[in-house]
Amino acid sequence: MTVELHHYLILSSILFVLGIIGIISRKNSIGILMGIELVMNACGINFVAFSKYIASDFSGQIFALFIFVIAAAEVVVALAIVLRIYQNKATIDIEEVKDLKC
Amino acid sequence: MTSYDSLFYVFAAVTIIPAIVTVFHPNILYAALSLFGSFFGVAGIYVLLGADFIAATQVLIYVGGILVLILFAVMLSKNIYGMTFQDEKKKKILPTLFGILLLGFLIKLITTVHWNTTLSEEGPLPTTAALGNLLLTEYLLPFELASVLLLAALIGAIILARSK
Amino acid sequence: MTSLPEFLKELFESWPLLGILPVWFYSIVAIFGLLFLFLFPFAGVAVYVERKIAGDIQARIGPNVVGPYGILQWIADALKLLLKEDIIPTNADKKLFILSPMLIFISGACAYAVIPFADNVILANLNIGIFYLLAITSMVTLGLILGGWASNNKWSLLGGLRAAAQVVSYEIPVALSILTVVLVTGTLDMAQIVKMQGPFYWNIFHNPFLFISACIYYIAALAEANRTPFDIPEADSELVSGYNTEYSGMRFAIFFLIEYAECFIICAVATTLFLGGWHLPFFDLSSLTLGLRIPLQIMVFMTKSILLLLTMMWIRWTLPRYRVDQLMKLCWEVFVPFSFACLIGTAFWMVLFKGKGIPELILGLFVS
Amino acid sequence: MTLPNIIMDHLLTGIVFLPVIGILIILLLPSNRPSLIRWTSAAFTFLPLCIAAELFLLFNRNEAGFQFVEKFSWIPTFNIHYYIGTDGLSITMLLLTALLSFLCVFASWGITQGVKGYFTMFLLLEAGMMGVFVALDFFLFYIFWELMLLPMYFLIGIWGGPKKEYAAIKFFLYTLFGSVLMLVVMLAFYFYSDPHTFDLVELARPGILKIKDLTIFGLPITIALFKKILFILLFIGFAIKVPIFPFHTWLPLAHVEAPTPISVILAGVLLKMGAYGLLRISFPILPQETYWFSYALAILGLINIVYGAFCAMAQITLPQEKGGNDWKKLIAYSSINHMGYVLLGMAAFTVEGINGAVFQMFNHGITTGMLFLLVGVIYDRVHHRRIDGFGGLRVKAPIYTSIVALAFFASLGLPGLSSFISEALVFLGSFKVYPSLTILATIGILINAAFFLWVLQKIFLGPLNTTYKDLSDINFRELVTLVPLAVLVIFLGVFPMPILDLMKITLDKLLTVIQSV
Amino acid sequence: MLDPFIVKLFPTLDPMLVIISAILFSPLVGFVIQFFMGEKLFRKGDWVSLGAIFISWVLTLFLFSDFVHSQNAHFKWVMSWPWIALPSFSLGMGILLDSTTILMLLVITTVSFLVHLYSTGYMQGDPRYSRFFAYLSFFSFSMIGLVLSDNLFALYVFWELVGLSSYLLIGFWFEKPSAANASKKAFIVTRVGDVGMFIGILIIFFQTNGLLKFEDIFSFLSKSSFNGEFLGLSLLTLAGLCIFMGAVGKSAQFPLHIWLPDAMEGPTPVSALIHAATMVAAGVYLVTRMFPFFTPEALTCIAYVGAFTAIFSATMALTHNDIKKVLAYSTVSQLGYMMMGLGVGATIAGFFHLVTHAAFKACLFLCSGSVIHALHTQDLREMGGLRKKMPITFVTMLIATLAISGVPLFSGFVSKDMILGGTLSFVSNHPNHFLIPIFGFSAAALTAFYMFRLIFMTFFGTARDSKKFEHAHESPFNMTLPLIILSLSSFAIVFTPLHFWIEQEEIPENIHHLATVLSLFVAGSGILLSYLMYMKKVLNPDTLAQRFKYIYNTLIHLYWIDELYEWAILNNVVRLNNLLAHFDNRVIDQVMVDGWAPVTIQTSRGSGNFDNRVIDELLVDGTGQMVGASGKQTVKIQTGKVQQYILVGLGSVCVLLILLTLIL
Repeated sequence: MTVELHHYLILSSILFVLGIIGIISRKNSIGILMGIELVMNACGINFVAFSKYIASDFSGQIFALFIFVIAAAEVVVALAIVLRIYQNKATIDIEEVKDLKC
Repeated sequence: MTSYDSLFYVFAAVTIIPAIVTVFHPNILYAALSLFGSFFGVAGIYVLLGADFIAATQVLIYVGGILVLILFAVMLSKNIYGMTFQDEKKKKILPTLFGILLLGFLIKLITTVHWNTTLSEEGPLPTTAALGNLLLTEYLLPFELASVLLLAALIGAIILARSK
Repeated sequence: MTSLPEFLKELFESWPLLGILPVWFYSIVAIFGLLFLFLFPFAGVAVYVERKIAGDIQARIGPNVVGPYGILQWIADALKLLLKEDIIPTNADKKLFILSPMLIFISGACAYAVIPFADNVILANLNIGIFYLLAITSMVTLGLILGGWASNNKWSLLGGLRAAAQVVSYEIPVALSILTVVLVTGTLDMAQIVKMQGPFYWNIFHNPFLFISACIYYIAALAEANRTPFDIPEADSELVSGYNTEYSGMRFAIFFLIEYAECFIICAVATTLFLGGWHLPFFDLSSLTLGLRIPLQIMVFMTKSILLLLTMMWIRWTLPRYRVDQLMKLCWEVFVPFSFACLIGTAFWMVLFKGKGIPELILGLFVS
Repeated sequence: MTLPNIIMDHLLTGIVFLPVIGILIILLLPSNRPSLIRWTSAAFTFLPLCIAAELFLLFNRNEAGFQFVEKFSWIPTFNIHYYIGTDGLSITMLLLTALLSFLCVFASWGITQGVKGYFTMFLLLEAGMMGVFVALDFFLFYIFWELMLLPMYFLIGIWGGPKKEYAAIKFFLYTLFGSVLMLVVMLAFYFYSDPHTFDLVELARPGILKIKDLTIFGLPITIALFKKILFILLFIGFAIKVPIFPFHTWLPLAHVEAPTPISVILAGVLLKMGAYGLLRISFPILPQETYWFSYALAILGLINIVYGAFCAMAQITLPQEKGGNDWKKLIAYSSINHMGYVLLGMAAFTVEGINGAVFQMFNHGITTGMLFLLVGVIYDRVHHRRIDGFGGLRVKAPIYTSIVALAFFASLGLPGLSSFISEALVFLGSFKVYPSLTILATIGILINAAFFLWVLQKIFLGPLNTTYKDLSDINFRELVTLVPLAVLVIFLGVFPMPILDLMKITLDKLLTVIQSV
Repeated sequence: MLDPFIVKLFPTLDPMLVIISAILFSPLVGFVIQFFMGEKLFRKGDWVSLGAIFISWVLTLFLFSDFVHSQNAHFKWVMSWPWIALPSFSLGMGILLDSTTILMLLVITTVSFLVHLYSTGYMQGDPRYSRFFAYLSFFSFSMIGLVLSDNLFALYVFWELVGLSSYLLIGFWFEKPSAANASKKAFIVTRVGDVGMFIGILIIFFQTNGLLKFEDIFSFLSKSSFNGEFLGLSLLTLAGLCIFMGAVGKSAQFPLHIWLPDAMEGPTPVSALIHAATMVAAGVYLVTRMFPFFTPEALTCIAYVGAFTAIFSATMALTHNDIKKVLAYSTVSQLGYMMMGLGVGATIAGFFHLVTHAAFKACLFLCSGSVIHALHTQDLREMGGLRKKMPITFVTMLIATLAISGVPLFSGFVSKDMILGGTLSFVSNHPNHFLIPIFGFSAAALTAFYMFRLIFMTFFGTARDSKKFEHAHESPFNMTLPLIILSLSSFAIVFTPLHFWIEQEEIPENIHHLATVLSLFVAGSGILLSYLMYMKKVLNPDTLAQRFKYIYNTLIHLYWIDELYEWAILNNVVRLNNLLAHFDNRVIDQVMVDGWAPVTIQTSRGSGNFDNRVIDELLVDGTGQMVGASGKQTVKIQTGKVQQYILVGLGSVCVLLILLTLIL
């Protein structure tokens, strides 16, 4: 069974679903963040795989690069927020942070 | 099963197994560490897909940057001198069920769709220069936007994280 | 342009028996050759040399008991470390405690894959060579944090975190100054970069910005490798010995080894990128025969690198240590803006002078 | 199209929008670096000055129509164009605006509160002024006209004197009232022109306004009456800006309360806009009505001359409690007097008169600019402007006194200085048509001389008031703002042709339009 | 004489033009240099101004000698350039050089040069020494320009510039409030005349359709005339009177004479140059220049004004004790003479009197300056017996006094005689104007009287203030030299080269003789009277003053003219402008403009209440409250837990997918 496009796609969807599960199930906000990273990686795999198998050019790789950029930006800001929350509330439990709930 | 295929399965395993640990391990530090394996595996997948530059970037950014940051955050946001990184027990059954359901649909979708693949049988190309050209011509605007985004994130993070 | 295994295979093509061996065999040979013939002994010798230099600078003799002039001291040390009991603290996270030196060793050793010692003498001739090097060395950070944390010792953890912060920060000026070189050469391939420089046109003299870049690279890389005066993570007056406080025996030896290996990588990269690699000015080595050429090129390369390494040691024993905030300030307020300026300046230079460097321009005056 | 071509083809756009670019840059600058902001705005007022100089050199003196025209469709639904250009009438005003704006930046050096906001507003004001002078589309004209109002309001209301809020509100409401009238006329022009247009050049074409008899509130209005109503509405709109008696009372107040450079701009440029509007819009579009109204215009001019002069003199004779004794107010009233000459010259419809009027607009900008700058100089040092609170300052500040004397003599129309030429031209022109009014107007000259010399004596001559024995003379920065104007005053007094050359053909054409009625 | 030399220097230019420009512009250059860098130059730069005026003077002398050699009284040289050129309108700037101009130039440059020279001594040590010379140069420039102008407009320009320099020089010691006041007064009063002149120019411009050149105006008049009438006067007469008004202002004729005595607040050299010799004579020059323009009515009016001024100010000079003021009134009186001469048609006589008067009056002023310099007082009552102490000053002043009094052999005699002869011949034609010669002769008598009163009180008798007398000394050479030169030129013999020019004036022989005899008689009686009163003390002036107390008071108060003006004009103007200012503040601003504010406020209050109560609270807020109430109920499903939201979202996606698969 040679490796084809759908192998990569399945791999990426597994990664994606794992990420989603992480996002939903983790109480720790950093854990949620890790889930998001997994989802992004899954996207990256998809893009590069499509780029190779369908588009036959480098556009997919470019998008993968942009995903890195976005991931980096996102993680930096998110972690800054997490640290801020931790400084203010001494916890990073996502369910403890509900000040804006009316 | 060619060596390419076997390498794929190796890297897939290297990707998926740490990812599972990441999601389900109660210790957040271990979860973060296993993310390392997952990222590395994805880098390997990229290499298999002929995207060497992307692979190196994956390692550089995810392993050298994001992962380190996450570790930092983990350590700074918990009592770092104790070994208590245990996450409180939480019901993970329902999310997992949902996830498996979703996965099932996805796999069904992937396998049923006929992918119009046109695989050029050339070896890995020198991608760097091509990517650079694309970034500065066709994707110039997104590229610039991305740099603005990064700058904004940088400043925002500094302002957020700076103690008053 | 071939890599060392392919080169070896080509070399032994016509030999009986050896000629039929596959490339991966030669790869393994090359890797192990590099590890055992170069890396391990080199660290030892470097330790000895450093101790000797320290002695000279501090007006004392240094190691002088084992062997003539204490020349065998490093072997004794190595043996001692290898034979010592391997202690893992009780409350340490054992898995991570073991994993950490491994990670560091892997990333340190992997970096050697793209060092061009001579024409064709390069383990893996990647076309993203220098980028790969950057990526792979960034993994060291992970090892440091893990080692620091896993020791379950506050000094170790602090050291690890400091190291990580420092390495992550200083990666930026390093990467930027490398980028200026890439801007000039137009390739990421290490061997290609060396080839481009030729006997005369060393990158460091290409334009004034590159000269500044070279200086920034060297200093920032010192900081990235946690060398004095930037050795905050292992500042013995504050943190005992930083992240490797709890390590002993073999694992400690690995930390030690990799530190010196990294130092050498920094110098080798500096040589490759800025100082013309294996090229000798006024003398084109590539015109020589193979047997003469390769050893000579390796010698030239090593001489340049080791001179830089000696400078490093000299710096280590003369300059005092920075404070943490000063260190960060230096990085973000001096090195990063300057390296950006150099990047932009070089870009303008490339446009204005059509990519020609100063030596080329001067030469162009005479040879029109 | 090469870069120089682009610049050369859009000189007027440049002169209008360079200050706007300056605003953007200033907004990006940190507000704790005032000198950086100041120099930036100096640069962005210097560039329009360069363009103005370029225009001055390139301007074709033998061409009556518009030059450097740029026309693009802007809001096609209503046939509105971005239509700008300059002719002999507006180029003089452009030169004046560019010069005064540049010099006023240096006069603004003393502003230390809210520097960033100040210069933002200042540059916006400059853009608005330039826009008014180049706009050839009524809609565009109106927009720039209103655009100018806003920064002025803030400049007076924030950086002004003790009664700044009152002054700013009054200025704003008063001029807004005028603008509303102008808006009505603009819409009337649009709807009664066929095809509907805001284009001032088109509107000036005879017969384009096809007005039918109509009824308003049940009253039948004939064409002629309607056009007269339009003219009067428009006239009031501009009269407020000039200002023409009895719409002038905002002026002394606003001038007195505004900070020095803003007074300069207000008197030097904004007052000209009313007269400019009359010449640009009322005269060519409604020539018959202009002619019908000309005698009233001349009488108003006479009133402005005499009344302004007397009110200015009252500043010396009236004590402070009764609203007198203010040097700056005196100059403000003298502005009313000087604008009276403009009106008188305009109303005469003779070559000398109209050329004199426009030249007087230019000269008044320069001399009044000087006067306000000079008041600012002394106000910065002693923080009051009471005329009887000085005395003998000539001893301590000889250079300052010389320049004040020059400005005063220029204002009272001493030959050899620029205002004389314009006033003489106005009188020569208007005497042909309104001899008696002109002779009455000469009272204004006398009173002018009387109060200027009186002030000069009260402030500078006589024994030194010992309160000011440590007074310092004018400094280099202030000299920089004044010397160019002083040189211009003398130069134009001796060689007026460089400016008159610019406008004579255009004004001649305008005259033929009105005289043909 | 100079022409060949100048042709060599400037081959392309008209040599005359070069000379005239040099005459005109060298003082201007001197002014500019002095003004901007005078303080820094050697000797504060007085040599710059002196040199500049010296150049003008020398060149003028060359012109003059050419003129004398030519023996052509109708010499004329013209040149003009366009200045302001508009479509169908143009103004020119030009030069007109004829005998009048040359004589004026000679007077101006000579006196100016001598005054410059004198000032180097007189103004020594003044803090604004260089500025003084700058102003002097500027004055010389504008005065030269005035006489060179070939049209009315240019003349007006320089006319005003002359006024400016007069203003600056009168107020030179501006620290004294009286000087500051005087300068302002001078400027404004002359400006009243100037405005009249400007109106005259306007009338001429309008009537001739834009002709302002003297020649053009005259040739226009020879062909046609002005049409129009105003208050019973023909427009031409009116225009002439308007132009004459300028002369009245500048030459301090009644009723605008009040500024000249006050102008004595300026430094004495200034009084000599501007307020005796040159600027005040500009009015006379103007009338001379425009002479053909004046209608007989206008000329008669001029004659009356001149005659009245002559006698009027001569009476004022009788009682005054300020040496300079006496001279000032004498100047006004003499200017009246000239006007009178011009008015009766004796143009050459009037103008010739200008020339001679310039010399001796300048000399008198400079002498008085020398006395003031020595005594530091201007009061005649503090002087006396200076004859021995200041011999040169005494002799020169005596010569000048003899000249002004009309003693034979001196220049004043000749010119005055001609004027008086002119008046007599005028009366012989128009007997009803008999008042003119009567005024003339009595003024001559009074002149002789008060001038000798001055001499006697200053130089004879005993010192009244011994302390000041002790200090007195003769002035230095650079001050006495001009005195000597000017006194020499007070001799009639100096003017013999001008014989050919003077002889244009034709006065019938018999009338001339009558005039000579009469004038000798009145001059002699005046001198005698003053000798009796102030030398021999036969008649005591104090008792006379006591007896004619009202007349004396009137004279001392100068006929209360200043007070009259202040009461009638100044106060009313002040009252008027205060009234207008009140009107402006109260009526226009507060009522008409600000009055709208209460109206607007009330309206807005009403509409605001409606807005608040009905529209805002009821309609708008009511809607808001409704929405808020419903929102309170719906908000409960928002738990604030992000993951719950995602879970719900994911769940619904799954449900959706299930449904999809079931359907498809």
